[in-house]
Amino acid sequence: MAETKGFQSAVDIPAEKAEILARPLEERDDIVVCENVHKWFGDFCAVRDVSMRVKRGEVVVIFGPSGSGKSTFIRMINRLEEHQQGSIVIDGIEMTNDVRNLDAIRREVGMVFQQFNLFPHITVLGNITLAPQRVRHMPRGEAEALAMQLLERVGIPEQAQKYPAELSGGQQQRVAIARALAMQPQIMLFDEPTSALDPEMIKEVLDAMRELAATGMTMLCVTHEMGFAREVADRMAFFDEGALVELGPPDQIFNDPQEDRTKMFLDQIL
Amino acid sequence: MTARVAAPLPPATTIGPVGWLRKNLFSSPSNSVVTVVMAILLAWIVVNLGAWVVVQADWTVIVSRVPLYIVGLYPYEAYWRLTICLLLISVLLGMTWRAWPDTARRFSYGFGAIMLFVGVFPHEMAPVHRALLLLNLPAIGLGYMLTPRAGESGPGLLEAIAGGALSSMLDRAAVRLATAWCSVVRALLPSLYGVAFRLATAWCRAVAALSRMLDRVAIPLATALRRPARALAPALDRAAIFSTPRRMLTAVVVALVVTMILILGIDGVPGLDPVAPQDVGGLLINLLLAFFGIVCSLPIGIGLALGRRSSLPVVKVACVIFIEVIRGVPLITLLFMSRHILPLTLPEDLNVDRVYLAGITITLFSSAYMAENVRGGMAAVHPGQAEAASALGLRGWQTTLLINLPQGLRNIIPAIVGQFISLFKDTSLVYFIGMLDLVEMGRVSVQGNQEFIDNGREVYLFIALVFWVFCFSMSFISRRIEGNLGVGRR
Amino acid sequence: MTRLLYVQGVPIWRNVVALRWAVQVVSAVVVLSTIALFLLNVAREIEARDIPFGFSFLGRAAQIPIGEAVIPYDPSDSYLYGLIVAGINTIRASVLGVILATAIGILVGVARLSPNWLLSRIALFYIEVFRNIPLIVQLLFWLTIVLTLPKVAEGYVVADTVYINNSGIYLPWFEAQNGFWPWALITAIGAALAVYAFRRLSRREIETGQPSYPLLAATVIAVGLSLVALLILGPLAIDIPQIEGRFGRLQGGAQLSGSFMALLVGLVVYTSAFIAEIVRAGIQSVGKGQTEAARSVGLSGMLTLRHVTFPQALRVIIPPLISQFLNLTKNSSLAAAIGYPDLVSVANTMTQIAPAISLFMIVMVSYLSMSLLYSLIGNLYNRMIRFKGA
Amino acid sequence: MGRLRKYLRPGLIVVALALAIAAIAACGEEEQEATTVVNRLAAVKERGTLICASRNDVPGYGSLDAAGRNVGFDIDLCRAVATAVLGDPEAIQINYITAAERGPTIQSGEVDLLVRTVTWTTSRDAQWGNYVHTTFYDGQGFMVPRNLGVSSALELGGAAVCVTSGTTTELNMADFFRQNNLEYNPQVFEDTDVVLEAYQEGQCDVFTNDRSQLAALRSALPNPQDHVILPETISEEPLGPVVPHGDEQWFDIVKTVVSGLIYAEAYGITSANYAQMAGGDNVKAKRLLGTEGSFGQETLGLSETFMQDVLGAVGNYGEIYDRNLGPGGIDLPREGGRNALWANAPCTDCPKGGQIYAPPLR
Repeated sequence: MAETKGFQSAVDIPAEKAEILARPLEERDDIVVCENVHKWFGDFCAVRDVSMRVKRGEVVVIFGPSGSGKSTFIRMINRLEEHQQGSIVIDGIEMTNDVRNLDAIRREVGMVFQQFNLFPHITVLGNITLAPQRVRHMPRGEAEALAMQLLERVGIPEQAQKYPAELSGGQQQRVAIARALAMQPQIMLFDEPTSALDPEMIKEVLDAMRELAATGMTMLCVTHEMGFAREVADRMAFFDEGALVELGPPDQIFNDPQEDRTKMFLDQIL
Repeated sequence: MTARVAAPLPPATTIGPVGWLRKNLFSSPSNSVVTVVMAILLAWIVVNLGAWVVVQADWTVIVSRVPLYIVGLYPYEAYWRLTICLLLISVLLGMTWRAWPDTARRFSYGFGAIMLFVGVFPHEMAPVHRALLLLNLPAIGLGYMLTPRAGESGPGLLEAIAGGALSSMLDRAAVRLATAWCSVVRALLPSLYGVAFRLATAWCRAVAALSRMLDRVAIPLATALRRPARALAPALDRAAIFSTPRRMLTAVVVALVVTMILILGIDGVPGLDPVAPQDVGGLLINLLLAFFGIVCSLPIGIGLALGRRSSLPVVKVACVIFIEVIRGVPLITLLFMSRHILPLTLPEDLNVDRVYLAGITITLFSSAYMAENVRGGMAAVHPGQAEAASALGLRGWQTTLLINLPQGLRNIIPAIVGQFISLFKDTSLVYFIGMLDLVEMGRVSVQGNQEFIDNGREVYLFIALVFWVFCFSMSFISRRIEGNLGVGRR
Repeated sequence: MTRLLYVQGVPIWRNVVALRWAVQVVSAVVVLSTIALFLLNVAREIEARDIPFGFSFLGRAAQIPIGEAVIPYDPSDSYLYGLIVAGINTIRASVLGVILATAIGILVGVARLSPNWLLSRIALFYIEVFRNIPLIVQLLFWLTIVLTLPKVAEGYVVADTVYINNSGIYLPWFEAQNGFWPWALITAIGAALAVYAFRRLSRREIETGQPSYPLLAATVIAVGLSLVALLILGPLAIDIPQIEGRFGRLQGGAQLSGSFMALLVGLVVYTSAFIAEIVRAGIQSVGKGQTEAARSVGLSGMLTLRHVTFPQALRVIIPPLISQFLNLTKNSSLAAAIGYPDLVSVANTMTQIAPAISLFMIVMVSYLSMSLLYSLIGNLYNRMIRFKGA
Repeated sequence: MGRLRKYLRPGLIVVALALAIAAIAACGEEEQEATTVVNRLAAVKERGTLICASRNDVPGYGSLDAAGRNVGFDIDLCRAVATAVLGDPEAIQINYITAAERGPTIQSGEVDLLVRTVTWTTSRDAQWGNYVHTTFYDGQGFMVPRNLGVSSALELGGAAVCVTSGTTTELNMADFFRQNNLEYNPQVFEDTDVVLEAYQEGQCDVFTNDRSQLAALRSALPNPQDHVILPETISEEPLGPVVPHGDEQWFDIVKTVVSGLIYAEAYGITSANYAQMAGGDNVKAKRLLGTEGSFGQETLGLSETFMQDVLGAVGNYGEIYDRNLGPGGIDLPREGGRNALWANAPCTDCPKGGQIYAPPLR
């Protein structure tokens, strides 16, 4: 695939997976399989009966009013929240209470947060190399080379030796993306990555995400950047009151929403 | 619009008591082990301690000399003055209750309960003192009445003082008990069979019946009291005299001055014969020393803090030395030095009582810590404030006094309460200079009396309990203030 | 272009510089004269009332017994030496206290944050009980608890070498023999080598990603070298405590007396309650997002704690922790009440025959220098972390 | 290292201050101000209370009863002086002091009288204040559990010895063991109750204290007969009241009151019969009670009949002893010991063998 050179050069893809990625979307395997997932906080039902399958290399944008359970849903995909009913299978690994499964899944899944959550006490380079070195036991030179490569991809190699607090919000978020990619995940989760940013910084983060999508990375993004969604998403999912109300390609969602709630919400924000 | 489906109920194992147990106690195997070990440990401690307290311990040493522990050698004829001080405090408490309902209510309940207990407890006590103690309950109500409502009206006055609150409390407790138990039963239903099941439902029903019975008493009582209270409310609002913060502050200051006069007495006024400071002892002296230590150390501490921030090198160095020396040495060495050095610095014919020497030492000690608190509070004020003040044309000292200091002081209210707690604990060291505070009174009771020489443990446990009740209440208040002011988390 | 309001020049009473100087001088005079007056007054009174004062007594024989001493002491030794012995006792109690209180404080603070409700409640209970009772009461209480341990004759004996009873804990201890210094030298070299190996191997681990077990290697080097030397040189004899004499008292070994145990337990329990709160606040100050981020990049619980949570919490924890250490050291002066011969206790005994004011000045200066040491450590730490970014 | 210097500076200045004080004290001999002589009698009368330094933690000598009243032998001596000077046994204020505080307290003159089981030694007499009269002869001894089979203090080598801190007891013990080349393990506590508990629990084998206190504490133990007080007395401990230096009149007043108490016992004048004796025909009794002649009361500034008030308030020496140290108190034997009267007056030829003695009243 010609357009996969970007991030892929830093991340090796096993041959059989590259082969899968070469197929059209419909023929690829499901990398995320959620069946009837429920989650309660006390008596409050935050996510109710959500079933969703995501193909390898697919980009899904999740949107919906605040408090609709979309963040909770993607946080369940790497077990930052525990689901209470239903099943979640990531790349063939069932999410159970088994620690080994969980560790494997966490390595499969990278995440970018709204508040960046960079480690303030170590440098940008240290932030990126920490996990590869400690978890994957990657030699330092290799880890640093990888980090520099990733920083170059997100466009800020010159900031490597700085501390996170010395960077702008957009730069921090790009570091966060690089940090997540350093573990060579199969799936990337984005939890409103741009909503804590100033408008001019949003673009640089979205650009990084666009480029990442172009490499064939499986992405689940909670975002309200509808332009980005229209351009990049393969499918869009609308959440309301904890339920998955509508799931479909962007064209359908924007032009012909099946549900009234979706339409109403889109009318409000567009 | 699509009809919204009712939210599905969470699985039974994740809610109610069972869910709670699972989540909080048995969420993983290791967690379950910890729970079991801790529960066993706890049970062991409780059983042993309980057995000792109830069976083995001999509490005569406490019961036979309660007044000594509380007020020391304060003359019996003047006890009524102390009980009047207590009444004043009750009024202040009532005022606080009205102005700051959430926290002060609990204290009013607690304080009232203690007064009720002591007032009714069958031990040797003159009826007049009993009456004065019981009078504290209406006194709280009086304070409550004399203060305007803060926004929404809380429980009515009469309701509060005459049992309405009690009945509603009972009511709430019973309902809570019943629902809690019933939900346990419901959660366990599938796994309960036969006798166990019948037993559980029977118990469930019994609790519900009990709750209904309590309701039958409590609700009419509450409603009966609520009506006159509501009728009286407008009149009471008119009677509220502490209607502004300034008036409330005045009331507090007046009450404190009167308290002091009552405690120490005035020469020549009949009925107010002066009490030798030496004779003020027990818990009373701990409280007085700590309270006046804090109050008097506030201005000195502010002065020292300003001195430390000052640009005058001599003043600055002097303040730094004072603060660091005092903070760098243990209080008992300071107390010792005060016994030997302070009298030397005073005029020869001025024979200052050691109570005052201790007071001075504790105040100086506390002011060094206070200075650091104040400095910290002022440092936390945003520099923009001072810049804005300068831009308005205020001079340096005006900026400090009018802008930085007030904001800084507001920041340190929790710190001041914290310091009060530690100072209160530290006053237990005045035994070192021979004052009969609570701890020393305990030692003396044990040592000076052969029949009690084996009862040290009882005495120290009692003293620990008294200190604990005070310190814990203070830290509770402090946390509440912190929450209310939103300081402490920046 | 400038325009002066008053062309004649600045009158001295309006000159900012002059005013500032005047205030400086006046304040200097006021402060210094107050201090001088105070000192002169005290000096005159000391003179007038014949209050003994001076430091010449320090060289004379102290004559007082000191119950336990780390270095040998005899009543015929001088006051100065006696005070040094007592000072070492204070340091001994505070150093041990600081170490134990920190360890227990961290445990309780972490337990306070445990998801296990019971554990966290027990930790809360521990904190609220022990920090709200005056230390002196706690010490007296612990002493009575220590006294309820069995007597020496009926006490607990572990492996015939460790004795636990109401006189204290007796442990086997070492006695230096001939080869002690060579052995100490070899051990020191071993330790240096171990440090070197540790650094070298941890760097290797980072550089290559190969697991290199630095801690294991370092331990093996240090312990191994020391042990080999020990076997060859035989520098240490082990002194095992033994019951001797008609009173059945334990002799030899190292002793932690009953008073010392009560003091240590009291100090540790009291201070650890405060430290636990500091630790809890420190850990809570690290946002939840940090742990989530660490989890999402695949760090395990332990790794998260070590590389993300703890380094950040430490910055919040260390400054108040150091002030707790200082408090513990100062609080050890309450040993006087339970019979452990610390600095204050010994000085207090000495006042019977030596000038009290001089003695307590020495005591205060000693404590001051300890507190200066602590604030020095605190400031060094603050400097250290200031270099590392925000 | 600017920071370092900043934090060392306070320390340096403190040291400088200490040195300055030392220097001033060392060369302060040039100007000797005449100390104003305080007329203590006038001061006490004006104040209306007598301030005594005493204690509250030793049964028999000074303690608090359940009603919070100060009681004890030392307290009664204080009450006697208060009655003599002010006519009211309750016009006292007791300042509780620790053993270590006794010297500074009486030196500074902040109290009128020090009655706190204080041993009379030459250096204290020179430095602290004037010792008035020995009112109790004590000596330091050892108590051991009977089952140890110890019969002499010389067998105490290797023992753990419990002692209270801050007193001559501690020093005497050190002297004794050093003198006899005995190893021992001192266990020093501040409080008597803790010492007693340590002794009972076997933390120490021996309890050393003044013999009178040992006897008192022994009687408080569950089985007194299981403990023996060894025969050796290792020190001489004459106890008595002390007044501040610099006021001879006050010194004499206290001495006279104490003498009067002993004299009254010797002549059989008690709180029960003093009124009768005052009107009786015993000349010596009448002189003491102020109904005939004088023994110098008025020159001391006391009333003629002050001894009547004193006897009415606290009784004579023997009554005070019996109430606090004798059968009414901690039950120390008196007859045949040093604390018995020297003689039954006026019969100087029939000695009782004790050392309690008052000078003739003239």
